[in-house]
Amino acid sequence: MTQPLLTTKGLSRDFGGLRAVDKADFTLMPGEIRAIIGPNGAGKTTFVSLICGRILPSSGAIGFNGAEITALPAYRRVRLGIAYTFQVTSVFANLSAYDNVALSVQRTLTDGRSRGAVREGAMKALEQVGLADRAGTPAGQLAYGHQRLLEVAMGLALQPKLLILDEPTQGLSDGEIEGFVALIREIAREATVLIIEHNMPVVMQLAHRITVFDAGRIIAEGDPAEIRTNTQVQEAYLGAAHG
Amino acid sequence: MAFGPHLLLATLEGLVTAAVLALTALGLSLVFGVMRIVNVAHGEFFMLGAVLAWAVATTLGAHPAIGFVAALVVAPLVVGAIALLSERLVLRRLNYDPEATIVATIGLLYIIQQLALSLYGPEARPVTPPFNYRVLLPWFGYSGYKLSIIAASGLLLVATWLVLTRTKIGLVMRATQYDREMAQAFAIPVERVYAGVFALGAMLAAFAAVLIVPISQAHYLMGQDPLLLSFIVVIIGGLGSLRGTVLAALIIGLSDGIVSMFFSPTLAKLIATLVVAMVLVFRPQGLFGTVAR
Amino acid sequence: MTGKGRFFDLTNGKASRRTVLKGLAAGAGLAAAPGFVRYAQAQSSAPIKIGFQAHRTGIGAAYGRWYERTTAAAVKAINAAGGINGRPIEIVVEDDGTDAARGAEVVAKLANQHKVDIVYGTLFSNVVVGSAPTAGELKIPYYVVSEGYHVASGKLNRYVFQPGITDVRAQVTSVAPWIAANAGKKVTMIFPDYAFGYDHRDYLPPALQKAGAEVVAKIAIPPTESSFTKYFPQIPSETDAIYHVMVGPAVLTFVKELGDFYGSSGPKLFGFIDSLEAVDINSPGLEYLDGSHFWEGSPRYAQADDTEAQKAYRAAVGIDDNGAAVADAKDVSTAAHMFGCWETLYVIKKAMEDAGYTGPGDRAKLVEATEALTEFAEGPEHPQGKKLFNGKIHQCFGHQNISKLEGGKLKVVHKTTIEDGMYEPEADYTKQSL
Amino acid sequence: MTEASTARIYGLHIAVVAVLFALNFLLPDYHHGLFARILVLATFAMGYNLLFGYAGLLSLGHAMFFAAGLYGSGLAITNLGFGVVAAFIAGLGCGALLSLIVGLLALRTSGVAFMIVTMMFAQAVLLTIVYFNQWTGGDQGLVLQQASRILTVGGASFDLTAPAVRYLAALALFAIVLFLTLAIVRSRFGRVLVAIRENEERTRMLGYDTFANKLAAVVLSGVFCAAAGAAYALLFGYVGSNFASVQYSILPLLWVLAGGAATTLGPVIGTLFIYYVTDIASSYTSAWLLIVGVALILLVLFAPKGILGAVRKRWIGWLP
Repeated sequence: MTQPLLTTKGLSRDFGGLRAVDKADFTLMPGEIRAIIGPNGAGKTTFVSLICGRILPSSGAIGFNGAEITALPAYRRVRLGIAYTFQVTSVFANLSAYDNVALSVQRTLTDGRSRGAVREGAMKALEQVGLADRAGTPAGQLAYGHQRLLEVAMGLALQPKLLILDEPTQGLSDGEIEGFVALIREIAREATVLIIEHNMPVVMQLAHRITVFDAGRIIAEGDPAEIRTNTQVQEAYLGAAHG
Repeated sequence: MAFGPHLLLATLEGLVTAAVLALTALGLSLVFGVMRIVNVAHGEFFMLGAVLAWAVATTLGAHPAIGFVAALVVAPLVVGAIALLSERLVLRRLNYDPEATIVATIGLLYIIQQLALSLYGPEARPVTPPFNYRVLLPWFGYSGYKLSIIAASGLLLVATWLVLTRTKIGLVMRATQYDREMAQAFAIPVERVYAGVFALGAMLAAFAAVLIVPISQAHYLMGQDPLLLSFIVVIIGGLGSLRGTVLAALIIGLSDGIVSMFFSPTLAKLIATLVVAMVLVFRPQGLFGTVAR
Repeated sequence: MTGKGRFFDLTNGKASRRTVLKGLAAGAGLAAAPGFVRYAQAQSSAPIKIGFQAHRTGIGAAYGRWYERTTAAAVKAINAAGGINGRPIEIVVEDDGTDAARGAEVVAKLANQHKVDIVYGTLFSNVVVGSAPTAGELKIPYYVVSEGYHVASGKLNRYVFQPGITDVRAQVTSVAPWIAANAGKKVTMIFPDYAFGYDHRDYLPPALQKAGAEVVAKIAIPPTESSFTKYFPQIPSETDAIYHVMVGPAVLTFVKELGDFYGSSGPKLFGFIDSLEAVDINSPGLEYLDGSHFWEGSPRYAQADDTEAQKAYRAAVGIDDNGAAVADAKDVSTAAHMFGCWETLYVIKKAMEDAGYTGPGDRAKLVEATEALTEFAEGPEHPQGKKLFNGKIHQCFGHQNISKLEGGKLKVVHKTTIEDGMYEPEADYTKQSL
Repeated sequence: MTEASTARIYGLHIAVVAVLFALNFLLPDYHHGLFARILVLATFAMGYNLLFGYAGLLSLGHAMFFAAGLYGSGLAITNLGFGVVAAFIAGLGCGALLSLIVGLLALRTSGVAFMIVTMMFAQAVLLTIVYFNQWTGGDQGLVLQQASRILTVGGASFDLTAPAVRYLAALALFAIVLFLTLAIVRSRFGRVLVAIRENEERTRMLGYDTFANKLAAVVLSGVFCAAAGAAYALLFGYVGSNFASVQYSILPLLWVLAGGAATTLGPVIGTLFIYYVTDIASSYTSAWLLIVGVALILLVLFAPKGILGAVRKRWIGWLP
């Protein structure tokens, strides 16, 4: 049996008196497309933020690719191969699309290495998301959908082992979503994908497995068919909808 | 002097410094907290308040107490009007862009300083305190007026706190501080709030200056030090936190007073500066947790 | 405010316009290679241009204003009597903002752009020290009226002179015996922690010791301090006299707080009037100074035994018997220092006439002629009194006054001899090349 | 970046330096001397711009780095008898050390807190200079004698007090720092600094150690400013505590904002602009502060991104 790519054990995080993530045990196998779903405020974004190191856990442990990364700063995790794309688009608006992606490809003296063909890597990522013809455009002037794609390209250009996408289809048109789903499938051939998503059709099309969060806890996990029929999940969603 | 009385004196001096600081920082805290701009000319509004206090007291020529009370009313009003004018003419047109505001307020600083120099002159001029009373302790004497500044500062702080927490104006200001866009969405006239806050901040500075001028003097370059110290107080205290502002003023005032007991004056200043800098370095979020950005 | 500085404003305005026209002409021709711009002002009737490095803004502005007025009065008097070698003096004023860096630029601007013959008039010692290298490099004589012990110390260069005012080291040395005899044997010094204070810190203790007294504590107050009470406990209780030289706008606070602290039971006070120049001695808060003593270079208040020269000088500068502007009794002068401007201009006149000065080409001759001076007699040109001049250290020495504050006026109670302040010279500028 | 734009950019910068070189022979004496001073202070402004303009860190304490170079080289000459080159290096060393310490501490904060902390460290440096006045001369400062300001390289010696030598030395320093700045901002490191300025969190999530990058920027900026300070001491012969005061922390900010933050040539243009407005105004009226104040407000109203920022926006988009 292959090693899991990512594991969390008893992972928790408190904000003041509020427990945003509560003893999450989680395992992700290489090559998977995993979706995380759950009502608003269920702790999904906090959970992936703990994984990528944007915030540090109150307790628990995280392992990645066989190594313990619980206390590792975020930038070190990125270098190990965990890429995160933001929920709210946060491209560098004043830099060109090319420069945005080039930042992912390059490293500097203070950042471990200084080699490799930046141009080649950056253009490859832009081509993959279909933005090669807009390389020179300032990112802030791109259409919203294109900014989302640029965001993904920045993640891709890091050549991650694990790509975490936080609500990537939010605000996209139906046509754009279709292209997006195809793009994710293509990415998944080389990287493991962890995706937080509200759009259920997208989740059902893409995900090999689905993890469901509610009130900071993992309440269910399984393939799309199992989750669809899980009563606890239905309750969580209905309860949230009514609460 | 024995240690006990020396400590008492240092503490009293620290308290007066803290009271003065809290007052001068109050206006800055509002402007800085609500508008998120660095008003480099804030110290000049303070200076204007002191200079106007001298002008009012001298023009009236009546009993010092009358001149003083008149100055307490007139100086803040004039300074507030000047601030309002500069907000309308300059800051609003800059859309409160942080960097542009710094340059513009440096320009304002030069203009106000030059006007004070040309119209008021380069001399330091005193204003007679409304009353002269020397508190006689067994070991040393102390100015009664200085003690009254502590009380006045306390009163003003409480009044500001009440306005901020108990009135609609305060609510509107806090809402604007919290989230400008959101405030706009709730139909709060953000531009008018900004203009009002800017004028109010300047008025508080002027008011503080009138209180302080009897124990220092009016001089056209007096604005710089209060400005720098106020910034320090506001940052250490945490943005928009009145409690924090008061506590930070106390820390800075008392450390300044008590450190001066043990070292030669310049070394004491040096150490007190580093102590406060370290507080900021190791509690960058301020004492009350509001992140200053 | 009538008449104040009008003379200057006109002069200055004229000079500026001319400069601008010159600049335009030079720009248009673009033949402005450095060699071409240097034309000598050869005509014998052309004015002698004296560049005045003035503190119009910044912390020295209160002094600067009176330095300008005294200069204007002296220039008027000199020109009315035929000028220097038959040529009138023209003053070109540039503001240095009381800033050392700007000071150096101003010296260069006066020398290279305004083409002045010499530079003159600086007070604040940081500006003097900051400007001196530039004056030395441009080889332009630089006559300061600063009283700091910087020229005489030999730290500057051969082009810098202080011929119109006694330096602080000599002042301090000459008043020390009086302090020891009259104020007390145990003295605590309170002084600003910057250059002006250091001259006091370094030269009072040895002078007092020679006179049989001692300094029991030295309290240096950091710059920009605005409250002083917290330092008063550092004054030893055995102190007989407090020697204070608090300079800066905070002096009133200092006196007020001292009064609150001690009440009527404190040590005696001896101060340098520098702190209270341009400040009305009867200001609220200064009551505590009543009965205390001050050093004064030249007395602020008219004295019963004033010479005719002193009276004429006061009238020419426009100060009344209380040392305030004739036109505005609230506008108090810096009488203890500004006489130095008057006297320095007369020294310049004398040196230029001795040197047969005709233009910038004679600057080296002017330096040597100034160094050759030895003595200035009391009279209309030197109303403060007789001076001895040491050409090796470029410094003059004169009488000092000790005045008592009583009845709202400063009355001179003791006049030191010139010899009281003399010290062994530590330098010899004449050995430097020109 | 295309090859053509690279050539264009370097061409422009070489042309600027060439014009400044030609001015050595054309300027009248006074302006010649003033330009030498401005070139040194523009170097100070470029150092400031690297941190403020590119990395987006607003410091109000850069006077301390200038002062570190100034006193480092000045005291090395007066107290240790160093030669010109050794003294200059001593100045750089002091700047590097101070900026490393300040960076390590101050970078724990951000935004306005960073501004205040740097200001307070600068205040501490100023008080240190005053406290050790036996060596530093306090506010009055020190004069470096002409004899100690002669640069000997190989067999040749250059008197740094001679106007042309001084101008060319100032220009050499300016040109070196200008091209270093240009190389930095066009490098990967420069791109990372801009990214940090634009969005630090995002930059971190691309795998960058933003703290280390910012620290590198603080140290580079500190060393550039110290180089300007050391050059000031050696070229103009005066070392004084005025240069450590808060005024000299605000000035580079003003020069950079006036010229255009995050432009390579903005600092020198801003320094020239402010210097000449001040100089011309002060020869017309004693109320020159008023004119400077009005000029600043007009500038910020009509060119809020500075002179070069406005030029870049309207006409020449490729300006670095």
